[in-house]
Amino acid sequence: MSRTGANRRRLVFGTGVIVLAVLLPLYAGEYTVTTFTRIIYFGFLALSVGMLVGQAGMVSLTQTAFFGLSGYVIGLLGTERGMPFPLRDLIAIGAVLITALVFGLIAMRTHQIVFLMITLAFGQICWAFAQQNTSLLHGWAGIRGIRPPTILGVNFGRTSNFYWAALFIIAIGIYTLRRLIHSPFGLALNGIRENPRRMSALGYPVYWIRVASFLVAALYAGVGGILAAYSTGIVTPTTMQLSRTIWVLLTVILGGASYFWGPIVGTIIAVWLDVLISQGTARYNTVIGFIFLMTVLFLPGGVLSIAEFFRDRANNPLLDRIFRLKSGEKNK
Amino acid sequence: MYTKFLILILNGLTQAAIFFVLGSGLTLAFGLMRVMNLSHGAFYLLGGYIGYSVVHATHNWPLALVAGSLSIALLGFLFERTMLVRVRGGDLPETLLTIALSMIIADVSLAIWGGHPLTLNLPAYLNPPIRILGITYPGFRFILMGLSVLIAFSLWLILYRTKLGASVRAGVDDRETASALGVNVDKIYSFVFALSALLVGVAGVLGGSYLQLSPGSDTTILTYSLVIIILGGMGSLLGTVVSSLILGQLLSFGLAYAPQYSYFLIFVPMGVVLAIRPQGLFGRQV
Amino acid sequence: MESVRGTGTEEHSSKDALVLTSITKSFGGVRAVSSATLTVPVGERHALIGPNGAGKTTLFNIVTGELAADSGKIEILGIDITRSSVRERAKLGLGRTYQISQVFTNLTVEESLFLAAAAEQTMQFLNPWRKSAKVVNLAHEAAEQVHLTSYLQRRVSELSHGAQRQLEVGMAIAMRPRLIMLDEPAAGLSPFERLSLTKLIKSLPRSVTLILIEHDMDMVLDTADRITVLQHGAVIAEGIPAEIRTNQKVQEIYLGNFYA
Amino acid sequence: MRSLIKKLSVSLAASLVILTNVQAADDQLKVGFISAFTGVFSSFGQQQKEGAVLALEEANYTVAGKKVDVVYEDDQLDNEQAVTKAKKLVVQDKIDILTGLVSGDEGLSVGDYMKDKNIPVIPMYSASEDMTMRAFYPMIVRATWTGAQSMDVFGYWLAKVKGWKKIYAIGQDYSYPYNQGGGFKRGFFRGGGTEVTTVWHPVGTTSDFSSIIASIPTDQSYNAVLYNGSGGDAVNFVKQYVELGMLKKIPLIGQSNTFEKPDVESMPEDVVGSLSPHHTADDLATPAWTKFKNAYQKRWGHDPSAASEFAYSSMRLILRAIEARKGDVSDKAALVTAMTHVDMSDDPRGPVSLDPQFHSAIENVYIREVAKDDKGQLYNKGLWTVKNVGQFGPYDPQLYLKQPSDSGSYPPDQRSALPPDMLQAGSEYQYVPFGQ
Amino acid sequence: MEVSDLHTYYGKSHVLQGCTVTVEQGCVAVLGRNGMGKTTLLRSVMGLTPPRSGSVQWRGEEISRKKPFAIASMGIGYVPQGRRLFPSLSVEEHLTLTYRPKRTANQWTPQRVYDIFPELAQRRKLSGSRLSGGEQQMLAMGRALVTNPSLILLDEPSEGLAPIAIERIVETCRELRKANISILLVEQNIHVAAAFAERIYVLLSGVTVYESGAKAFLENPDLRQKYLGL
Repeated sequence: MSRTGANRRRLVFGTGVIVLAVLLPLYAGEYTVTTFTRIIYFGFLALSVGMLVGQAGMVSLTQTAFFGLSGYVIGLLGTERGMPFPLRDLIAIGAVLITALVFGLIAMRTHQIVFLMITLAFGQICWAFAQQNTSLLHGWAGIRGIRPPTILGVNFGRTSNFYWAALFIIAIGIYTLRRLIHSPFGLALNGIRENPRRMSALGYPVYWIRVASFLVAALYAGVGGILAAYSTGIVTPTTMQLSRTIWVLLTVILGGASYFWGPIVGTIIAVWLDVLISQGTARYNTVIGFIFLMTVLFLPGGVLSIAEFFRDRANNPLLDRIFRLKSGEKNK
Repeated sequence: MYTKFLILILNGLTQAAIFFVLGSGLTLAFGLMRVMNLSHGAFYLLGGYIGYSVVHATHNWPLALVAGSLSIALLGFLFERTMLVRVRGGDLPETLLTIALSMIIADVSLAIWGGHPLTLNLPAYLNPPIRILGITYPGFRFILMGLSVLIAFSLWLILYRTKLGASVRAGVDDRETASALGVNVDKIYSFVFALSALLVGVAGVLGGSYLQLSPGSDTTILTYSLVIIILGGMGSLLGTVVSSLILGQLLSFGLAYAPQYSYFLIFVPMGVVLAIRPQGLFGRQV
Repeated sequence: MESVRGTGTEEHSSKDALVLTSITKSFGGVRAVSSATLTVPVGERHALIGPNGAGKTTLFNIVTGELAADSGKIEILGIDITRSSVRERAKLGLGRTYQISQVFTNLTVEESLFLAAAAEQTMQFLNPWRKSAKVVNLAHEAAEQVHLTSYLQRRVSELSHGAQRQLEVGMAIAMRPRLIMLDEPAAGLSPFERLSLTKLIKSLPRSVTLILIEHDMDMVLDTADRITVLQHGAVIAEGIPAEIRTNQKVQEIYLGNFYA
Repeated sequence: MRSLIKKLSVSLAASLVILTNVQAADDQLKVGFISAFTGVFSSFGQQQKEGAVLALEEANYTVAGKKVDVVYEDDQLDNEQAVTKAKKLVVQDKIDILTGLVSGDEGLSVGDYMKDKNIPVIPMYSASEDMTMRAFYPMIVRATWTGAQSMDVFGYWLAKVKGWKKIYAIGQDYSYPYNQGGGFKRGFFRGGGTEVTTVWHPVGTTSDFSSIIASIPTDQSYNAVLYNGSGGDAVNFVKQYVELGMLKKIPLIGQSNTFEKPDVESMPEDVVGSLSPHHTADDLATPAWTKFKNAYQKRWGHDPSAASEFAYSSMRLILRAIEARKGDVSDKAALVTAMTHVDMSDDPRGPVSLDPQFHSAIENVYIREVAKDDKGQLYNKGLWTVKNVGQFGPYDPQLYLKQPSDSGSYPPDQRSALPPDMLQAGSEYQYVPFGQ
Repeated sequence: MEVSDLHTYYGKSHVLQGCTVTVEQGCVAVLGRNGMGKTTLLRSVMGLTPPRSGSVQWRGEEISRKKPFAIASMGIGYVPQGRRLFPSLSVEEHLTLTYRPKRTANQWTPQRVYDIFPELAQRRKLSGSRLSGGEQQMLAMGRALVTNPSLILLDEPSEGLAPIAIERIVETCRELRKANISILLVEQNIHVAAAFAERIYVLLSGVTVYESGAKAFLENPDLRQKYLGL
């Protein structure tokens, strides 16, 4: 297979997908459009988790807290205090970044399973606060009535308009993330994933690079959270609860944590599974749990590794490596 | 004022008792296997439910305790043998497997036992109102405390006074060398995981008797368990004792003085400890 | 190897690349390094030898900052770095290799070398790394020096042990260090690979100071200007190769016949 | 990359196939049913479904020659999920009517989303009064209750008839207990009570209430402790209240759901005699209730509860309105008007009529006490009936609507802090002995 | 024991590339410089790093696919490089943990270990990690001995030890020889090897390149120079 041939095919497919995605509201039902909007905002969240897991080798369970946090800020400032469109959104992003900085400074002192635990704890702290604070965040009830803005006469409250806006934003997000991952920064992140010890011996500020990556990931989760708040119109503590966090992590694994497109593919599959299975049976949690169980056992590299498997029969060590997060493997 | 304080402290101790039973199993399994068993909460719920069914059918509470805990031990054992063993050594897949399992257990329990809150009925002889120091306090809560001390003591005996316990500790220290010296680490793993499940099954029956069981309590219980072992230091039995005592009192007094923030409060010591000493109060560096 | 990391030698005008003053380090009850004192002038090729467990690697780790000494003082190029972080030391131009390869298993050779060469660059967030032509060139130069040019696109995990050792050295070189510390670079290399490694070491410009831990005495004798012998964490002899070769004590503990 | 694209297009195509076949046929009606079938309040969701199914089965799932198709969605009592599911029902299933809804916030959230959808929303158990007051819009028809409705009657009775002055209230921290507590305070203060000390605790995360219970001052002459919560929390609270010997010191009373079946069956016998108000009582002996109870018993094997009755009654209302419209559901406004005119005088819980302005129920309130039946099961025994209570109770609607929405901090704990005109509402409740 | 044509990988790196060693009665030493795969050889035999191909025969039985604990229970004792004691076990627990009684007159019991290493007896209750280097090595050997093995794998026992401690170890090994326990020794210090080994193998880049009687090798400086660079 010649390289240019592959490239051309890739171009054709890529263009095809983009065209299909952009034209979606024109040929698909409203519910499909809504579901794809959902895929987009969860996609942001999955990209956030996926970047940390796949590129930096850090399994963070705080990301949904950032996702919820930005929604809360929008609700508090916009819906309840009437702050206008770009300002409240920028403040939401700012709040997410500041929180991520504080959490990151603490969490980045740890590694692997301890990091997982500490981020889980951070996530639970945010959730518990939202759940129990009734004076500001209305506890369990959350904040409702969040509406997308009308900009230059375009009403983003309309499903299709909002979809296009979200699609545009995630396109930028994906492009930027791709650039980032292929930049020296991204490479350094991979280096830290592979061997943090060597990276500091080479003179890299390992700690700060990890903190920076945490901020970037939080930014993605935050943007996703804003889109989600606008799309659902409501933000509640469940937005950041543990089961959501876990669902996202499983989604990333389902798609393939080590692939750039893994989180997106995983989200597409998982959201549709959710939609389809919950129609078919009341026991959809059992079915989804079972699917995840099987994925972890028999397809640890995720759905995208199927293709890899056929292309390269020899096992790809990267899958293994990222997936297993070898804890403290001794050097001898 | 004085009676209120006394009751609050007793409540804290009761909480601590159940916390210890919850945390000890999890921390043991983590210490040895590095498995963060996130189906711990679901095990709790299932153990309690099974106990409930037994009490319902036989009106025999002790039997329920045995049945609930043993069946969870068996479940844990089978899960370890058939699933966990396939992804041994990978922190993440092990954790994910337990998550998936917990989703399934919680959902299946819902299908079987429905959504009502259920309580295991205690026979009167197990829950006599006890009057001490001028207050009435449910007798079962004292039994709970006693049971938890008993469990702590037995665990200590097993771990520090038997060859089995020595194998477990050797496995925690250096599983490779232990196995090269003839310790069947796989067997030890299954044993510890089953023991951990047994303990949480006990906790489920106890919790289901003095509180209640309802869908959704699995995540609450899981969170409690995680906070207990993170605070105490993962893998440390002593740490679990200390953190259970701290959290028990904190929860008890928190509920009395700031009920709206009681649940949030239990994260505070954990956050502080994590920031200063990421391995927990009594944990070893991981 | 024209360019050398750092802004110029005049800034650090010390004539000694490394000065260790009574470094001591214990693990538990075991004293791994005891009161080791060592001076390596700029440009020297200095070898550290001694039996296994003599504390050579520990000493290396103390110099690079991965371990903190219990007491003693470390200076690189006249700057006291006893309290500096690993990274600060690297920034001063300290490059090292590891006894057990510390490589980026799932990166390619090119990426690994790029990372080594780019360490001092300011982090770029959105430019593709391949476009940093200058750094990529440095990486390629380093690859050539360690004979890995044809492996540039290969994943490190696919390399043989020998090639990974070469990459270790390559990464240290790509950093353009002023002081390079090699920890048993020849471990696990075939005789042929050893020869080419020796050649590589000899070809390093004299502006770079080199400290070497090695068991291969051929290589040590061939490359080192001076040799320090460690035993039980203490320096027991120091001198030019000829002296060491004939030193009675060294003969006994290292080459010789204390156990017959 | 290539495989990714393939997968993308396959999943896209699949979704299209799935999603194009949902357009309802002409002879079919679609009813969306959102409830909590999992999570803390799943028992209420389950009862709701049972009640609704009973009504549907009695009608054989047909009305005016059209088949009724009900799409059930589980929102796990998560308001965000509720909105997502509502969205799905509206855009994908193209429902004609939305019903279900257990909790107050769930109702408000879904109501907020449905506002501009021109689809009737029939909340079954969601009781937050704002839905039919401050957040009302004409597509909402609530033939069941508001949180304050029964509690105002209850509070007034306790103060006026029993002469109680001080109550210690512990409640779950969300909108439905706010509303129940609000109604209680208004009635209690109006009847002459002076103080309702209120403590809130978070929903579902507190399992050991003994510390909260220990904080109740036993020496400050509180007439009773009101547990203003329901579900698992209520079972826990009551059990521990009894175990700590508090019942001997201060009587326990409940809000409408505290002692509801089946939860009361898990409570210790000591609570016999505890008072609570609701729009049903387990020992109602009217022919309508008996018929319903027997049918329900037969179909589900256990007794109905208020939640199942409300669902049954709401579903019947929907069916009857469609019947009245001869199966035409295209004109939603007309359908809603038909609903408000449906005759509900034969409702199992007693005659119900709808307030034409706010589409809320005017119905009986029963004051009940927990009692033990001959099988040893606990149930709620009716004591007093107050007929024709509307959502504004005795107050002038204008005055009522001027007050802030009930919240954790409003109405105040002290009688003296309540606006005087609220204390001087015109009409009095007529307490009729139960069964007359 | 017969190890033939063993190939072992760490990930993709091919560490043992056809290693063949035979241990009959007696002591066999495997020499080689660092990084040549000596430790890997022992790990492969023990099943800790299972070989990808080749065979390990123990008393005629193939054991290369067995798990470490199974191999250990077949009478092979293992003294890992760097001792690797269990920090949370006391000296006594180390010995009782691995003690496997054998119905013979001269079986190894914890008591017998204390007899030959009296310094361990004094420190019974101490954690393994608080011993000196020499004592640690003694304990590591002791805990292998109480499994009553017929063959002991010794990985660099002299590493980091003072000469006096090395002497103790060497003496012990000589004792073992007398007690009919075979030893497969991996060493860098050829003098330790020379002290009691009967046969010598030299490992170069994962391949056994030389084999001879111990004397022949040690007395020939050219050979030493050639294979060990000494």
